[in-house]
Amino acid sequence: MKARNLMVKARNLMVPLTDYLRPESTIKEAVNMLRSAKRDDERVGVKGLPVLDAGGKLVGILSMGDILKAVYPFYMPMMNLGDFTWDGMVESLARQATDRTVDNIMTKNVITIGENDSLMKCVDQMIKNKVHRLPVLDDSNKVVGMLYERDVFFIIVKAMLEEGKDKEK
Amino acid sequence: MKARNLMVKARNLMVPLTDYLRPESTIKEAVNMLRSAKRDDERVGVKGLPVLDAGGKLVGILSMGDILKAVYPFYMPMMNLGDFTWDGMVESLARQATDRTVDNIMTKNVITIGENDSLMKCVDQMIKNKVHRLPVLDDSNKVVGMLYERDVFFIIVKAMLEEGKDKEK
Amino acid sequence: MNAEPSAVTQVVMGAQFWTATALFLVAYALIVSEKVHKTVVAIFGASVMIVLGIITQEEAFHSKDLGIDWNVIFLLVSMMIIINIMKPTGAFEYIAVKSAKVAKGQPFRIMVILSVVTAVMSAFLDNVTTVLLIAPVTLLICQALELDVIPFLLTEAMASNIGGTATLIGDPPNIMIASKAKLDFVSFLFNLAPVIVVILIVYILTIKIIFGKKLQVKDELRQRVMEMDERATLKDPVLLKKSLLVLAITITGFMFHGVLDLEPATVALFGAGLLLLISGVKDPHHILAEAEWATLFFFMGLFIIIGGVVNVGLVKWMSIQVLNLTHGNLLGTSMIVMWFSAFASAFIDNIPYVATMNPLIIDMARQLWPDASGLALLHHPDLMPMWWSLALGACLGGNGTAIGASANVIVVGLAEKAGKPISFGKFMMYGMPLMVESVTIAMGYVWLRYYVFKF
Amino acid sequence: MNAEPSAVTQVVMGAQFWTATALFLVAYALIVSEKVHKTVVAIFGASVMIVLGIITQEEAFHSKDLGIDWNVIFLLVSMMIIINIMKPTGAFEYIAVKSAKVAKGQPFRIMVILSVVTAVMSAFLDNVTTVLLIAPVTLLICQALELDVIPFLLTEAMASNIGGTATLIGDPPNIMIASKAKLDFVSFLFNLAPVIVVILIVYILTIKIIFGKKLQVKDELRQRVMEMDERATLKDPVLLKKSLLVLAITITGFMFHGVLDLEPATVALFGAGLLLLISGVKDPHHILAEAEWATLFFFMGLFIIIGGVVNVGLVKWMSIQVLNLTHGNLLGTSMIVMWFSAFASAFIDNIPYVATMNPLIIDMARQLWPDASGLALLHHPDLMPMWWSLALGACLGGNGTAIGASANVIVVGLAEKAGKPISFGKFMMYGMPLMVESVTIAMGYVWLRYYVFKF
Repeated sequence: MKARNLMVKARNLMVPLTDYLRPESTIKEAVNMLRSAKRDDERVGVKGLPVLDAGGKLVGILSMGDILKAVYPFYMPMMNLGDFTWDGMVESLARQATDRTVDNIMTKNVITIGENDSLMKCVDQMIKNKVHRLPVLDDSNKVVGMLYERDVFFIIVKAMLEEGKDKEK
Repeated sequence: MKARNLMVKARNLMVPLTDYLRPESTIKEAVNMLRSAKRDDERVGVKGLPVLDAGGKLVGILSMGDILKAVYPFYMPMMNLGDFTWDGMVESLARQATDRTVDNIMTKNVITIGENDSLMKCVDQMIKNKVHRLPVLDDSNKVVGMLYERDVFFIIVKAMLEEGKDKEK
Repeated sequence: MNAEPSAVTQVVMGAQFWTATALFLVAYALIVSEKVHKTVVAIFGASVMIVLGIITQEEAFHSKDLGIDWNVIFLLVSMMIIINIMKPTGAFEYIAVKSAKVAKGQPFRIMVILSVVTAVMSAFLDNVTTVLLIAPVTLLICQALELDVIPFLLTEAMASNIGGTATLIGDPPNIMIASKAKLDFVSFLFNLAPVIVVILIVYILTIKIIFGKKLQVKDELRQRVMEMDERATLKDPVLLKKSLLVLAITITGFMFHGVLDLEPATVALFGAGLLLLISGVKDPHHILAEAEWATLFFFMGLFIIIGGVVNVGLVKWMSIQVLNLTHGNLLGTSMIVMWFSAFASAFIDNIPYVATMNPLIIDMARQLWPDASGLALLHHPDLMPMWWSLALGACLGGNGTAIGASANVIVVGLAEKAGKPISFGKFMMYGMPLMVESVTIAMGYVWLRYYVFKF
Repeated sequence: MNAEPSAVTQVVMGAQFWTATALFLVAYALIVSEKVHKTVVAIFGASVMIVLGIITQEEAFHSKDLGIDWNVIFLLVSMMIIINIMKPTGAFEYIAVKSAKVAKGQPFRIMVILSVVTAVMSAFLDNVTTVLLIAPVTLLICQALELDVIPFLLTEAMASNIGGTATLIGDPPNIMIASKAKLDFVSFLFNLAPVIVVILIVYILTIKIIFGKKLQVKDELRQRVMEMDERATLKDPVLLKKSLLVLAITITGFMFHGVLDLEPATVALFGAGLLLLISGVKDPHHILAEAEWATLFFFMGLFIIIGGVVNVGLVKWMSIQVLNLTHGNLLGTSMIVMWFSAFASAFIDNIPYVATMNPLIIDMARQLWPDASGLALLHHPDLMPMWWSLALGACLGGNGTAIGASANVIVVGLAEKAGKPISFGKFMMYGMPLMVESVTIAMGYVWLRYYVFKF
């Protein structure tokens, strides 16, 4: 029972924290970080990183989606305006956004998970809040890792494919 | 002007359609497909694929998130129940879901984009509908490719990083 | 004490009468058929009633007797606001998980405790709200125990309909009856709660016989339930304390509203206003928008449609027919009202049913005691058992079929989502006997209390 | 025709009077301070008024004169329902983009055409709704033209306040005045629309002077606007046709509601019900929940709070003070009402202001013509200019400051989001002179039409 539990808590599945962003970084710096961040041994680049302040406190999370939102005019979702855009609009807005800093565009309301939380709680948080990655906190609310949708997905896939072999693990 | 426009329509940025799912496939088959799908030359595996019926008509889209949702009990989001889950719940639900088919768990309301739509319209659709990939349709509503958030992200990054050099392209 | 047949002549069956009657019947038919959403039918039907001049807008919006009974609407919306603010505190998850743990994870004990909790909560909250608060946790617990969830959902829905009958605010029919008949919270408690306690006890004994033996689980699964930490869900203890305080004030207010000479809706509105104020809600729009507006507009539309048919005399004509049928025998009328209400409510929505019956009973009373008026008429000693029979019949009748009460519709929907559909027949197989059982007890009670012992 | 000072003695300033007055003042102070959301203040304040017995629940919910004016609420909610169903058709995007193209992408022409479109739409829809429909497209067009959006947003907000003044349904103060004074759609159109047309023309000439010269764009940017395909947005032509049909029926209904003897709310409710029915909405809950419930409950609460202070005589006392001040000079009173309303509305919400002024004017009329009652009192020839002065003052006054009207608050919020905040001072620099200009025209109009030419 104990051995099995080891596999299914958030801390067993997370990627330990190595890369993170600072709130005062520019978008350029953040983008470089996202592209070069190590996710695990075989892959390079992630879609989102936590933002920690100088004291190591989690203040936000920045993902590719946030960068898209940074160049997306706030009035667009108020109506159906997608048909009235022009070529080069994205690029021109992107150039205007270059000097913005991370704390300007990050998602401030971060959905997190405790390192001892169950896998289903992680799925619950991801689906309810429509996020694809969760910073994992220890008891003192320090970020110790990141839990990615992809890794939860692989656990599910494993259970599906190796149906019945579960007990041996 | 013409040359520049070539870069900024959905069809210029999309990955041409090579892999797709069938509604009658099992989850197992779908998972294998997701893991082995070619996204572009340098990488392998995607987070979502379109589902086409025998006539080639787009009937849905299946992503990792849908597979998470397939093992996520429908009653969980009705209240705050994440704290009352148990170890092994995800795996046990995953085993129960193995024999479900793609049309059972796919997202049926697919957000798409036309191949001649502007990049901003793509961003608009992605952000408004909270999706990360869009099937690209030609004039006859046939799926000709997939547009990924990551590729839009790179266009934005390019514009940000190479600010001013845009005209030469 | 027979009705005078000559009274029939008072109803003029002109063009307005037939137009209003046709509108009323078409609206009912559409609601029952579910071809068009019932709220749309009610709104459109009501507007046509006003446009055709069958009821004036002034009557529709501002007359309590003919139009929208705002006492009912504000009571409902205020309770919805309180619950919407309270929901995120985790109090309801706490109660349900705690119940399962108190039951030590034993399936039948869980079923009994959750049913009793549902019944008690339903006495103070809307039944649908209660079921939507208890059912998700029930589904989770059954998943943990690897049990069939159907018996649990069924028993909870029925317990909710039984419990809701006990108080003025427990079920919309009671709210409507109280408002029309100007009855207070304590009268409902004093006249209905005793028989509901008996019915609930018998109900639990019955489900013991039906489901008791089938429910067995392994100890390791029970462990899953016992390991749940119900305190983990209480995320916002400050808001929880404020909510409980307001809930306590509101329920105390209900207890004494008759003495304080305040309407129930005033008490509820004060509670809602107070909780909005002290909870520090920044954007009340969401709290207000989350109220069940489709249900509330259904009520509003119905009140106006019924007002129209009252105006043209259809309801009066119907009341005369009932009196002709019963020859003014009050015990007989009372029993007919109860059983007819029970079977009617088992198949049609009890809200339009009671909305129609309320003025019918008042018209009947006018025929019987033409000299009385006001409270003397509404609270005529011989009329009182009629109100209680209507309340008991209309509320308990909901248990008869899968569509008899909103709570049933909800659990049937949940069961289907859970991949275990409950067919109409299956629900009726359990619901109908249980309903007949409870209405029989209620019948005995009304007969003994009001016609034999007369206290 | 002076007021009798002896009438003062009729107001009894007892404990109830001071309690109600204190509640009223605290509620107003909290609303102005914005410390607590105005809707919460209104709901809680209203419930306290009822709990303390200053106004009974029956009066609060069911009396049109003292409590919630359901004619106003149902008119507002019905129009919201119609617009909520219509919004996804893309009709409003079509209108705004088409306007910019008709203007050939020339900035000042766009400004004028969008202002006129906003004014006309505001005459039939809520001003906030109109601004929320036009402003996003305006922001997009200014982005395309690489222009400062501020002048466009400012002129649209003000145009919306001007246009809204023209009709009964254009602005909540008019709806409230019409309902209280029992005035119909055609009277509003006949008495207010002419002067609004003049004010709008002068307004456009003024903004030509202020902004006309600054606005220049390159041809290639204009090309972006000219290449927009306004038809692309019309995604659901069937729903569009149905919506336009219902809108046409509703507006025709407003035109003839006086002749048909139907209240405006009946017309609007019929329109909403019809559109709900023919649009085939499957789940009306979302459409109903999207109505601006925070605003609607603010109205409801306010009506009850004002009912309380009317009940204790505060409003009567105030009306006597006004008459003492003006010595019963009606032209003077009318001008004072207009200018006072304009400056008051520039700084406080015109909805509570008009809610207070309506009974005040009626009380004033009672002092002046103690023998008249009903329509003879409300439509007394000497009283009529007072209603129009109140409407013109309260609606046009909104242009004075950034907080004077909800439409202003919206555009200031949008400008801030766009990274170009409009300070309170900056708004006032444009708004105050334009408001004084428009109220001056209105003053001349009322004086000439009702006191010189008297037609």
